[in-house]
Amino acid sequence: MIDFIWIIPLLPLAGAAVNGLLGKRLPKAVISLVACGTSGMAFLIAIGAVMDLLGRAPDERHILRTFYTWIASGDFVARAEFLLDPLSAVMLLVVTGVGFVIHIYSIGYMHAENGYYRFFAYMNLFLFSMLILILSGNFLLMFVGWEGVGLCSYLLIGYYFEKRSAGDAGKKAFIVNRIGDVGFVLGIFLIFATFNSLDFAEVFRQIATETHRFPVESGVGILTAIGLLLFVGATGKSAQLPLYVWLPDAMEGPTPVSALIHAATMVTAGVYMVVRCSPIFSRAPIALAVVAAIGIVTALFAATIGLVQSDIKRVLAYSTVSQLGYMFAAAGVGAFSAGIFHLMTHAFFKALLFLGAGSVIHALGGEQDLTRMGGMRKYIPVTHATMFTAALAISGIFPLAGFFSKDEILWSAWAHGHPIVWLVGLITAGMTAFYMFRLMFLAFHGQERFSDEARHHLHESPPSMTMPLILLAVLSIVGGLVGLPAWLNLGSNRFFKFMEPSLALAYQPEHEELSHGLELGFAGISVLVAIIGIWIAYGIYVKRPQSAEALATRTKGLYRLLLRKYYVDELYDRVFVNPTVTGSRETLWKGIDMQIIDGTVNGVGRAIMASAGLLKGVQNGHVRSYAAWIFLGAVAVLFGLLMLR
Amino acid sequence: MEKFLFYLFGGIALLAAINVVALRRVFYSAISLIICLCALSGLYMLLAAPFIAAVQVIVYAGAIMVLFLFVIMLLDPFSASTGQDKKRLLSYAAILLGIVALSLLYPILKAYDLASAPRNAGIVPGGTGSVRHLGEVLFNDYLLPFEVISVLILVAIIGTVVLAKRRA
Amino acid sequence: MGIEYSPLIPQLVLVLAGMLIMLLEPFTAPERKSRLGQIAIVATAVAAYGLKLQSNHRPHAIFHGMFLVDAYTYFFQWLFLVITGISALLSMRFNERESINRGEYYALLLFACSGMSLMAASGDLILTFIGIEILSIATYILAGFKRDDVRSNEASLKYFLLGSFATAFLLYGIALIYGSTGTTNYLAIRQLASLQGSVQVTTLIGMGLLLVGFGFKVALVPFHAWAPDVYEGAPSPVTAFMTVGPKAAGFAALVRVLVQALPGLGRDWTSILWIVAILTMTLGNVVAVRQTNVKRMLAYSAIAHAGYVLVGIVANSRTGFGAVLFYLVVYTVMNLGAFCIVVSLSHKGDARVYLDNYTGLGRKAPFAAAALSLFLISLAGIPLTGGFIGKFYLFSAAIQKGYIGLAIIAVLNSVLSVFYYFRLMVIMYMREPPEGQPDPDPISPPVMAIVAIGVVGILWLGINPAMILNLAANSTLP
Amino acid sequence: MEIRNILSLVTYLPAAAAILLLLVPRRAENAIRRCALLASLATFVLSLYLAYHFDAANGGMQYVENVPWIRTATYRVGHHLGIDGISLFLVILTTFLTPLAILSSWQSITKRLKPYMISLLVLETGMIGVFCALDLVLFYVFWEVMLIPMYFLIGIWGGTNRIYAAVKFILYTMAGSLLMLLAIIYLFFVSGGTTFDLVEITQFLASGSLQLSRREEFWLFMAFLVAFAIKVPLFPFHTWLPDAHVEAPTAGSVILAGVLLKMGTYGLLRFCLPLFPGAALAAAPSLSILALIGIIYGALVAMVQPDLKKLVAYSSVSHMGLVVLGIFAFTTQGLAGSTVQMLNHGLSTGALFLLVGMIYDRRHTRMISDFGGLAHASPVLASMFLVVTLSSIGLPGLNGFVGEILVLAGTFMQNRTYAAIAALGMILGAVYMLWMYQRVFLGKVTNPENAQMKDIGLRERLILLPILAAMLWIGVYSAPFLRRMDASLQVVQQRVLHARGPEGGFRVEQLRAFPGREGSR
Amino acid sequence: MDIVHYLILSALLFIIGAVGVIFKRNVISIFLCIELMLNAVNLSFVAFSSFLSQVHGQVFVFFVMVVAAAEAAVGLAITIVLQRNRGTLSVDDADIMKW
Repeated sequence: MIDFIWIIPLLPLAGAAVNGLLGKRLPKAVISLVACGTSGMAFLIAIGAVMDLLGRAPDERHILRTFYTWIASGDFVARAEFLLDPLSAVMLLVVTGVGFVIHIYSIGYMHAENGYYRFFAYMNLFLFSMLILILSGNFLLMFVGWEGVGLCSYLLIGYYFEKRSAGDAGKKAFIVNRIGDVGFVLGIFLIFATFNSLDFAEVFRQIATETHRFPVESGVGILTAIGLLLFVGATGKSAQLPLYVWLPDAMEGPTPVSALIHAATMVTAGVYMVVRCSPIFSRAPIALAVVAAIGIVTALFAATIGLVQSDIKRVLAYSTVSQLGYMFAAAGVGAFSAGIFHLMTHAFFKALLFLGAGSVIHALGGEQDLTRMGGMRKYIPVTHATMFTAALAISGIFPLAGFFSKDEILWSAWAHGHPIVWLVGLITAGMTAFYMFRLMFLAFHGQERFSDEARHHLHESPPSMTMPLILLAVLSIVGGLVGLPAWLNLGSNRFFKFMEPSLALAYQPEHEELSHGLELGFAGISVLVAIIGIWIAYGIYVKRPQSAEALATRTKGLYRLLLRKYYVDELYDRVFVNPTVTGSRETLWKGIDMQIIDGTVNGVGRAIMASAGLLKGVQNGHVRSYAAWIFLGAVAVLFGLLMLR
Repeated sequence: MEKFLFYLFGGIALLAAINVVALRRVFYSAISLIICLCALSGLYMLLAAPFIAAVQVIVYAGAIMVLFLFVIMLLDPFSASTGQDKKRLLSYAAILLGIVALSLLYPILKAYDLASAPRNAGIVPGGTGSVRHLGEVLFNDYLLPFEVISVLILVAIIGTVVLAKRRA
Repeated sequence: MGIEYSPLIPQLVLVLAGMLIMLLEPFTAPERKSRLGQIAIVATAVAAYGLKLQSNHRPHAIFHGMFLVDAYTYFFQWLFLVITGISALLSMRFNERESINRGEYYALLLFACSGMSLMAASGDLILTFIGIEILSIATYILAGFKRDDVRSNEASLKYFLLGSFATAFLLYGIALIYGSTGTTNYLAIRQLASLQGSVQVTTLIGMGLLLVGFGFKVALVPFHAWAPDVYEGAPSPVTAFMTVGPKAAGFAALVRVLVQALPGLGRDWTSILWIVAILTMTLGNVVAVRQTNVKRMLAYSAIAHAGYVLVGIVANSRTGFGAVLFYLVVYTVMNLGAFCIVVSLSHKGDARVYLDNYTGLGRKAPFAAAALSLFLISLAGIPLTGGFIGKFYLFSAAIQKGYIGLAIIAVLNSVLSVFYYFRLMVIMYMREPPEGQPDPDPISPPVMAIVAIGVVGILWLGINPAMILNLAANSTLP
Repeated sequence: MEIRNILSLVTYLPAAAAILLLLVPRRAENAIRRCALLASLATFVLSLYLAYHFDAANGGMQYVENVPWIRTATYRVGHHLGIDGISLFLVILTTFLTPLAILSSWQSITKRLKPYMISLLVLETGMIGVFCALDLVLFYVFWEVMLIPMYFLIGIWGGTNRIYAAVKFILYTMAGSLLMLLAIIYLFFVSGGTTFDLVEITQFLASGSLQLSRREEFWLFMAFLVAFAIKVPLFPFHTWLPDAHVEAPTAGSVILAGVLLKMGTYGLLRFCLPLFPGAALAAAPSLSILALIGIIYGALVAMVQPDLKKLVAYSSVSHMGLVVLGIFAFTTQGLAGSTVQMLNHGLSTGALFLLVGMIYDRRHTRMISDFGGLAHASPVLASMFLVVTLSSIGLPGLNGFVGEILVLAGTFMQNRTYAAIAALGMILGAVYMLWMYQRVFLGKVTNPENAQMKDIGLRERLILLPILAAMLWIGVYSAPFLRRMDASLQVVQQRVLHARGPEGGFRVEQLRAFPGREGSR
Repeated sequence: MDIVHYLILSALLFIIGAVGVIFKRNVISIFLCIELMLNAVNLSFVAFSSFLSQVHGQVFVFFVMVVAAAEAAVGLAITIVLQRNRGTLSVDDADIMKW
């Protein structure tokens, strides 16, 4: 099966091609079949390939398949090659699996849309790009996928292109991503300059074997520089500070898109990349510290904003930013596996949350404002139940998936000597529980605040939508079980074990072994914090609904600050966007280009014209002055002859 | 004596030349020029070129200048240039230029060294004025120009006829 | 007597034909005067045949060193005969239209041609002077040939007054040279100058005054002022003749004087002509930019081209003089070609020679517009036309001798010239013609044929120039 | 099958067809169109022969034809044609774009069709000639001759302000190229006055039998440079470009952007570097900075353009700046990237102009503010436009990326700051292109005229599809292209690197050795 | 007497003539000035001829005279046409064509 991994990305590509080129003339059923069929097939083959991988000895779980040489210029060689190892295997399953599920969901969700074929073509194209990203065996090919998913994100965010905000959001996503990509590209160049190669295998081999060239750096060395540049790319793609701004806006896209791209898969690419480059990062403590710091700060920062948002999808978006922050924090403290683990569980429950939110929105006929919901529990029970599971999972309630992965991160932070990361993470966890349940309560409990019109067609979603919900709910419940922590004494952590070959080349610093009891205690604390968060939400939004407003008025300044998202968008507009546009128009174009440069050019022309006018005047038509010119000329010639001699 | 005659004829020529320019009426200018030409003829005598001196009086002053006078009389006798000279500046410039030109030429001509001027062909030991010598040179060395200049005269005749002939 | 007359056969043919025309003139009915023009054309052809008969003589002088028979003379005589023939051809219909079709016109053209030939062939300052005078007086009259037309008359007057003025300078120059060398024969002057070692200052001054005279003839700045006015006012075919014939003759005589008589003063005249070249090119081109009358624009362009030719003279090398010869051929073809069309398109009274009259010509007279464009492109010096090869040759001569600055100024001038040449093309092709503009008259077949030959010629000179290049190079003075 | 004189055939076939067209009566418009298309297609097919039989391992000239042209006592000008890996694809690009340009004018050109087609075909000959000529004078001849048809294309079939644009175009380019002519002549004399042959002169220089003083070399380099910099156009010589582009008819813009601009960078590679490597080395820092300014400046100014064509024009300034940057990095990747980027820019900008032309044909405006929501009425147009946009901003998988990444990598090897600044161009490129795309195609239909806009038809699809296919090909599988360029570029690179020792004012040794090996700078 | 005197006199006459050409407005006056210039040159020719003991210089004077006569004839014809067409003899009035 492993020899067929090239088919995995090609299937969705074929789907995209069929739907994109012919979709306009195809019936919807065929379109759905093509789209879901290709992604489903890809999932199946992926399972087969991973099974194959599992069938091999751990140290042979590194399979590289080269197809052809894509770019070759001197040593700058990039081949079309796929790498399957545990890390990409996990990603492969998540991407194809969740992707497939969301495709199914979309059949129902998008059934009324005009650009049905277009949607599925983009979705398939996205899967293709994402698969290229995760399967790539070298940096440049990875970058292909990296930008490809950005493109699909752009296309899908702007799916409702007649909406101005959608167009804006898509563009913003692409551009902000591009900023990160520049960092990534420069990182790639620095890698090439340093290792003379672009292949993961070769680069990591050099790092691991030539220790004299690449020691663990105490200061800012070449690896740190590479790491930081790559991380810039990651902040863009994975919506970390300061480049997170595009993700909340990206919610303009259809909800399945938010679930697939902006929750489960694409945004995690940054994490994947950092983990993939663990040999580099692990030897660059400063880079790692930056990763951790940015991650955890982003986690807290986004969580605070999430506390007060009223758009259901935006809450989830900030939540995603926040959870991604966790993942980076994990990587930053050296717990690469934990990061990937959280990535996986997060994919399940966050996709579920989004799809659930989609179901809610669908039920209300497009309403996204939490303040216009309430009491929906009885109308859409399946959605409620599954979302509730997911909310518990993300809050980190034992024994749901989120608990295991988040706890692993927090514990690693403490264990690897980063108590501040742990503390902030803990606070954030509390906030997470709060805003998730705030969302749940506002949507499903309390008064029914939606309009009569909305009530009119309030209905539970079709099975094509609820089935994926249920499936994901199951995964959210059991997904954590592949990585049981040591203190449960239920056998070793299989997930980590599985991941080990991929991280083998990373530098493993020695850590003090801490007791399982302590770990258990910490787990208890985090669950407690989550419960407190839920309890507060319950207190405010269920027990005394009016208190929310009171609280808001009491902390007016802070509330507004959070509501307006710390004014970051405004700041960016004012500092970067507006001066650039105005400066370009007024100074560069109208000033330098039109006046100075073109002015000079035309000025030469005008000067010639003017001097022509002047010299024409000499030709005044009078014989006598002509004679004078001749006489003058004669004198001048004589004078010149005498002088020049 | 020679010196005196030089200065006499030279002075007359110079004065007449200035008059040509200075006098306002064309007729007087023409008369001045005739005087000037005659004075030059005198100088040619001094320079031992009697034949040229004679031709100068007969042909130049006698024929060409008379033609001028005819035309002057024909067109507008005694006509003075009417009105103000709108290009007065030009006149001053001309005078200035003249002075500059003179100051350029003067030292050079002054430095003209006769001794260094080569005398190769056609040296006539016993003076240059005789018609015989003149004729010999003209019809030997300068035969071609002599023939060719007839074409020039032909052209001038044709031209004059073409231009000045009354319309048929 | 060993006087050799055969090299003078073309001259004799021309002069005798001129006389024949004058003899026949009274007996020719007014509407049949073009016959006289045909006689003139035949005369040039016969003269050319006579030229061909005695072409393979080694270089020598006849008439006591007055008349030099060499490849240079031969080359220019060919050129002048062609110019004269075409001018006569071009004139016939024009003269009929303007009611100035008279035998004298053609006779004068032939005499002018003989004058030009003398200028090129002359080995003595006196003969050169007489040649110039024959040419000048003939052209004074030709310029004023439309005697009822104030413009023509004014052109004639200006040309005559200034021409005589300049002639006086030339003559004074001859006098001074004679005074300091004792001779007017080129070869003798040269021998003496080299014998003497240091040249008398009066020779230098004499040369300077010669330059004034020749400079006037070929319209170098600042002796150019007559040119635009005279070119504008003269009957168009005469203008066509004047922009190429006397100019080429002036250069022919100038080069001969400089190379054969005054090579010892090479440093002096190059340094003066260097400046004059720059002034001439620049002024010609700059002022041409603002012209609205095509004839006048071509007049300024002619001034500019004199400047380019001067570049080759300044180089003062075999390459340079070869380039001058070649360029004069090219220039003749393209300028005469352009004038053929301008003349053919003009209306009675030399009307419709303004830029505006050319609006939309590309549609109304596609062949004329295309041919004119080609000539303009050539004048601008764009490759695949003779103009390019000519300029290339000239500039490379300058560069070979290290006159980089001059070459740079020359090319910048070329850029400038593109502006006004191409503006005419803009007007012909890129502007829509206004309503109700009369269509141009069809071009007469013989002129059409000449233009076609010109088109082919200019392309031939641009694409396969080797033959004429070699001819020019072999015809240069030693 | 071997075709003799294949290069002459490819070069002169269009011109021959143009002469034949002269004989076709003016009224037979369809015949004229078909003839022109057929001729250009035939040329294209012939040019494929060049690629097919090209020997990638050979860095020298191939398909060489060398016959004397002008032979006089003083001058020897040869009709010397030949192509190497650098020119091969540019020739093909030319022959590829010309039929498309002809096809694009199928209906939009109604007046004076015959001269139009003749101009296009003559132009094609000129362009191919420029890329094939190996004799300096011959090169110059093609270089100039090509200006005339372009001048007419802009001036006759252009927009409202066409005359100004045409005149500006021709004066600007002439000013530069005439100085080059002087340099060519100088080079001729300084190399012994025997040959104008590029190959021979390069050999003289390489073998040391001809040595230029540093001053000479510098000024000669500058003279060539100015000609090429104007053509590229390198900041600040770019202001003719927006005018020319805006006013030119679609086909004119396509050819102008697609091929003509490449002549500048091609000239740098073909002449400036091999002939004057020392001066090139010395000038590299300043030129790189100009190129950088061009990249950023072009992008920023493009961003705020109200006119679609102007926007694309300024984007060309930005993209071509990248090409120059790559060339003057003198690294393998930089040179290869630049060469590829020339093709890419030809394809993507050519396609952009075609698309803008299609929109213009329908709406008779190019003002971005007049549009909005075009994707509703013309989804196919919108999606094709999107693909081209993406190619232009260097999305991986499309052609633009390959060139861009190689140039940046090559520059990075040479100077990291330059590369970092140039990489900003990637961002800005996305900004202005996507913003433009959004304003034109996305959003609601605000202008009712846009609602009825017809989508593109079969002919237009046929024009665009080959370009899109080529874009995809280069994007996905660029190795065949790179492989054919490699040897020739190496020749150029070696010439530069061995030109002068460390005293050259430019750190040559830094280029020779791989920077990473000795540890970081 | 020294030749230099003759030469300087000749130069003086020449310059006076040249200045006169610019100075005078009447066409015929201008002719007269040009004639004056030619005569000045003649003086030089004769002086050189005499002091160099050569006849050549005097031969030139003949030619110059012929030329002067021819010019005078043509010039006066042109003047007559001018007078006929315009009724003026002032060169300042002949300025239709300029710039």
